[in-house]
Amino acid sequence: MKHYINEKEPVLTLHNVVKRFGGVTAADHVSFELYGGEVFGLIGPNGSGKTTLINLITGIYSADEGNIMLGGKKVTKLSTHTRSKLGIIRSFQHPRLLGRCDIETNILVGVDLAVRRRLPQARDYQERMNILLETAGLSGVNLKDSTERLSYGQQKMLEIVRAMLSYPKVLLLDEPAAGLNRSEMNYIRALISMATNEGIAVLLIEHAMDLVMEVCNRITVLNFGKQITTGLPSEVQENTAVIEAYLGGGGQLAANQ
Amino acid sequence: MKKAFVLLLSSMASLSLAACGASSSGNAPVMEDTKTTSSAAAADNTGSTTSEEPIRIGLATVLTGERAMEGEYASNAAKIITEEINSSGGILGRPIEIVIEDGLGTDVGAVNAYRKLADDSSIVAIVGSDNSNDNIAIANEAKQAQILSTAQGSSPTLRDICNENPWLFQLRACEETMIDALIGYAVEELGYTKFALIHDTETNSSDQARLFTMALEKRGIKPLATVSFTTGTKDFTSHITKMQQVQPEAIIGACLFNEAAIIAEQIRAFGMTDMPIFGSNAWADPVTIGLGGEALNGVCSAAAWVPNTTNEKGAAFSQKYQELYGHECAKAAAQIYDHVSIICEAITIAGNTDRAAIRAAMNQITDYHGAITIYDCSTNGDCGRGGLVVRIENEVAVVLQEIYSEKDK
Amino acid sequence: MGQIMQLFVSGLSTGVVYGLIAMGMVLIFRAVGVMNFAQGEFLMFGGYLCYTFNQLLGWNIMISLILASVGMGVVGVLFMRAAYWPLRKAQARAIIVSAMGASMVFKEGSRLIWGSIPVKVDRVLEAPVKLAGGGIIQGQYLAIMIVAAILMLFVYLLLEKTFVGHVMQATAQDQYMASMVGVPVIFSIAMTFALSAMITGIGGGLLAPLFFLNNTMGSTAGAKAFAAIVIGGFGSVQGAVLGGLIVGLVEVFGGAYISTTYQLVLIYIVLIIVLMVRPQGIFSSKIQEKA
Amino acid sequence: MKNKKKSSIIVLLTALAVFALAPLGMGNYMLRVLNVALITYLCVLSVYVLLGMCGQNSFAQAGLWGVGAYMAANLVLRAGFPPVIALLAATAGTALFAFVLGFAFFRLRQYYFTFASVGLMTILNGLFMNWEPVTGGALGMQNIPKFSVFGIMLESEKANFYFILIICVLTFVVMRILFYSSIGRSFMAIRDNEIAANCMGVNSLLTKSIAFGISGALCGIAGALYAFLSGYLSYQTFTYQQSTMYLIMIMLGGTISPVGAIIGTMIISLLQEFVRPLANYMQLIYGAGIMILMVVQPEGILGGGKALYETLHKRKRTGPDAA
Repeated sequence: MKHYINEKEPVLTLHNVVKRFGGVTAADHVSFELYGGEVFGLIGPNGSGKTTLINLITGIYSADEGNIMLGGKKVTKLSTHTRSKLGIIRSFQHPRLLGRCDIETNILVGVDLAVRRRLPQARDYQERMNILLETAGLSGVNLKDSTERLSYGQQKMLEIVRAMLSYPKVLLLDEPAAGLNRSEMNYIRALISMATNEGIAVLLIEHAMDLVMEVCNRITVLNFGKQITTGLPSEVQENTAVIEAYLGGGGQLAANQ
Repeated sequence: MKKAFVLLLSSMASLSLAACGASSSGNAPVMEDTKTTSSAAAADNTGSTTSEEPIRIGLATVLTGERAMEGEYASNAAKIITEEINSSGGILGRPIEIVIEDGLGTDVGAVNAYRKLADDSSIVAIVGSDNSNDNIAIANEAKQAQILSTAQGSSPTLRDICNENPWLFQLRACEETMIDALIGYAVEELGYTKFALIHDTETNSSDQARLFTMALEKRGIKPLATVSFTTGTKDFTSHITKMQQVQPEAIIGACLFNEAAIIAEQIRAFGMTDMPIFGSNAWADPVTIGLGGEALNGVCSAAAWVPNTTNEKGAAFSQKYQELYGHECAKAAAQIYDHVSIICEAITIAGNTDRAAIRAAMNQITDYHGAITIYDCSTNGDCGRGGLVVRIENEVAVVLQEIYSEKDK
Repeated sequence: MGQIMQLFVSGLSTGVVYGLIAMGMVLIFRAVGVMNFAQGEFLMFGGYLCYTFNQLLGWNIMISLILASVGMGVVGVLFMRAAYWPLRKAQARAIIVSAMGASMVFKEGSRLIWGSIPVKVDRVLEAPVKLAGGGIIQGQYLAIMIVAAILMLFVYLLLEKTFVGHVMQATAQDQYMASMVGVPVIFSIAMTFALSAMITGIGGGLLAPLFFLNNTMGSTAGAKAFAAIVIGGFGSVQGAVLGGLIVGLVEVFGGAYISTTYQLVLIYIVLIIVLMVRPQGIFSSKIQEKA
Repeated sequence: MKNKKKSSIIVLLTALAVFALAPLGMGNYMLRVLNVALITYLCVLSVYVLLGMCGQNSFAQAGLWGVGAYMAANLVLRAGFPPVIALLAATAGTALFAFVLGFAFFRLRQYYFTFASVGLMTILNGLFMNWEPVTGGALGMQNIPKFSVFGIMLESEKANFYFILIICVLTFVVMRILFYSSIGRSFMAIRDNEIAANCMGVNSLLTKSIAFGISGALCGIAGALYAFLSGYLSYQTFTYQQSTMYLIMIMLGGTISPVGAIIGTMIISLLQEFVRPLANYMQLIYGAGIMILMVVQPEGILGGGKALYETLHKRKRTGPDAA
């Protein structure tokens, strides 16, 4: 297990972020920092506001209060596409690829973003693409095939490959392992470790607790939009409030133990 | 995969093009499809006395779409005139046949219909549609195809176009004289001086509105208010209130059938039951009277045609139409009757069916008495020499005076 | 003052007409999520049915209206079966195109049956009525207002208070869920189309003496009803009716004070402005977009 | 792979050759039908860019077509520019017009945009009909000269055919390039999922406006070509009904490729001429035909062909396994 370096400047900072939908507060003064090269776990029962938080970070929702900073730059008011051009890239719970296009086109969308980000290495994507495809277990596919030919897990993997091709600073993964089998889960592990090795800050939402406990450096637990606790995986596991929240929410944590 | 599409495409293209090529070769004396088209007109040929090959005259009208009414009248009239000519021995000893094509009511459609007729070498002349836009659209086509073509539009712009175009004849009175006569009647005989003008912005109506204004100006009068609307307007409250504000003695209307009826009804409904109305030719059309009913009583109009016309030939045609089709004959039908008759006259004068000869013969027709009026084709534009000033009484258009003027040469 | 009153009265009365057509459109939109591009043709066809009973067969106008409405119910179901149902799982634009094809069939079919010369039917109320405020309203418009009010009440009661209405509502909200809980979706959608066609068909019969009947009547009235829906908000029946009133008022006052030539243009400028400011329409609440 | 590409190019070229040789035996009438069909193809291609690639459905395309046509006519008749300049300027002008309007209209999403485009179409048609100083009012604009370049006047219908065909082929090629470009991928990303596209750095407002601008350029060039070809413009041509025809054409052809636009345009344009002998019944049959085709083939002829091909292909591939 790798350890993040505490002295570094955080890549992404959330400061007292609040989002309300009518009477429901989906994010209630959430604050945390993400450091380059670390995997930050975001867990909590269903409906606790995890995906909302990703939507807030990417700008799909705008925060009612609080600030989101990317490397010292305030991005709270910026639009989604501007934030992604600054390096905040995400995957979706259900893959959202260009369904009617071939795999190559989908990959090129990630390259396009790198080009738009004016990264010097953007156009030499071939080698990186091959490495990524291999890491994701997609090296066997025909790039001219339609994405509809891919399995659900492969589509999810392709989405992460696409994101990685744009050289993100922050990679937000929304339940990458959901619906995947054991062997596919290993590809996710490999992809995440490739990201952290490159110094990318990874935010991971996941229900598969063994994966979370294994890859995350730190974890924050959300319930009803509030952070119950933040800390090392071992600390979180022992936190009584967390266990209570999860038992209330179906006792998944206990079940996974 | 792509190959399959492209194959499909190319085979389709070649197939369809081959088919077009075949159907448009135009060398065959009788084309398969136009025969079907004209079967409606040809069906009435039973009384024909000759077994010779028919002389074919094209009729580009509008059978489908928004302006289909024109085509209904035109096809009916075409049947009557075909039957009439063929039963009296035909032209040059040959029967006539009218080939109808649908112009769809669009410029592109009008040109396509026209070209289809002009490309068929067995067609000797083409009757154009009752719409200035269509007529203008085909003006250059006529020049290119070198075939005698007639225009039913009454716009002064069209007159000028025809005068510059050797192949296009405006077999219609350009409404200048008629509108002038109507305004003369309103001002000089009835003594009105305060007018409000309401008009459609559609081609014919806006032209008519211009002519109304000109005719008033000639008598030193300016309309107190001019309001315009677009075809399809159903509520005229704002137009009528605008006109009411200037307190006119009479209202002048230039528009099409539906709108004329609606305007009349709304003017009456707003309490102006006795307001005199002077309208363009559509106001006295049987279609308008059928819709507007008693609201139209008292309307005076400069009409090219009314069913109980004082013209002898016209009255006979009108009666025949009514008997055959059960509704009153409108201008659109009478015009086709006259157009075909004049073309036949030209063919008779020419003595053969050569396109150029027929066109040359046209200029010799200087005093043709048609169902609508007298025609003078010595120049191409403004061949119809007159019309009628009518007044609607008890839902019938009654002729007040006949208008006729010599052509300026 | 009297003049403004008159404009107001006229605006409201034509507005009700647009609202009535719009109401029929909204019912279908809510049920299947696609604007019916042949709705104007329902209006025209209903008018012609009414003409057949009233003028060709010589029956009383009220009876003709009711018969025309029943006839339109059948037409609505047939239309739904032919143009919508086979495409219910296809993209919305496929449904739009098939409705456009159907619209051509309606227009040209009517022309072949009833001819292209415009006709009219009897009025329900003949004489113009003088109002207290100084305006005059044509009797027929008054009749339309009354009928529209009755129809609105009827639709409201049907949707909110009856079992059939609840079934229709449930289907409109979620076809899949409705089928899961045992609602016969085809029946429910057929009912919606029938109801919509009936309302619009009555509208056609009532409008025939005012707008006159020919096969293009539907397109002109449909264009304004469309504007009414967009302006009012196409989620709700009330929104459509109120939108219709706004269109009517914009038309009359815009004509009186801005330009009579550009009346239709003005309506569509208002439509675009409303879309820019409140895309969901004036009388609909905002739907939270799902990420 | 390479072999496949080669053969498809050969087939395309054959199709082109058929097209190019076709007019040799044709009369003026059929040539005009083909010319207008080719011009219509450019407009349908504009719908392909907007709807097929970018997922935005616009009913204003015939209006943009009109903007291009009137612009070209005004530049030639009133400002006295040579036709080439007018053609280019009308293309650029319409593109700019659409691009700028796009910024206002694409604040609206999905069918809200479609509704606004219906409004734009109505407004444009109202202007074509009534704005006399610019459009000549209802009477329209006449005597627009034929297209000429380097002193060569395209007088005959056949010369015009080849000229328009060349422009169509060029635009087709440009569309293929667009399809495989980064901007084309942005269009398709928006079509398939707008939010996901935003998350991949695609600015939807700008991208959609560009798509509208490109569609405007296509309509503008088509409008200018039409103005030079017909010599006469009136409001009767640039109507909402015309816009709906474009949608019908692309839907029948299939929205997945510009080839669909060709198929749809040719079928509908030629069908209209082939059903002519039916005279009175022509539009009825035509409407019924559109409805039936759509019901039978909701993905268009191309979509249906693709599905058929894939089924056959799959059967072939899985065949041995199953046995």
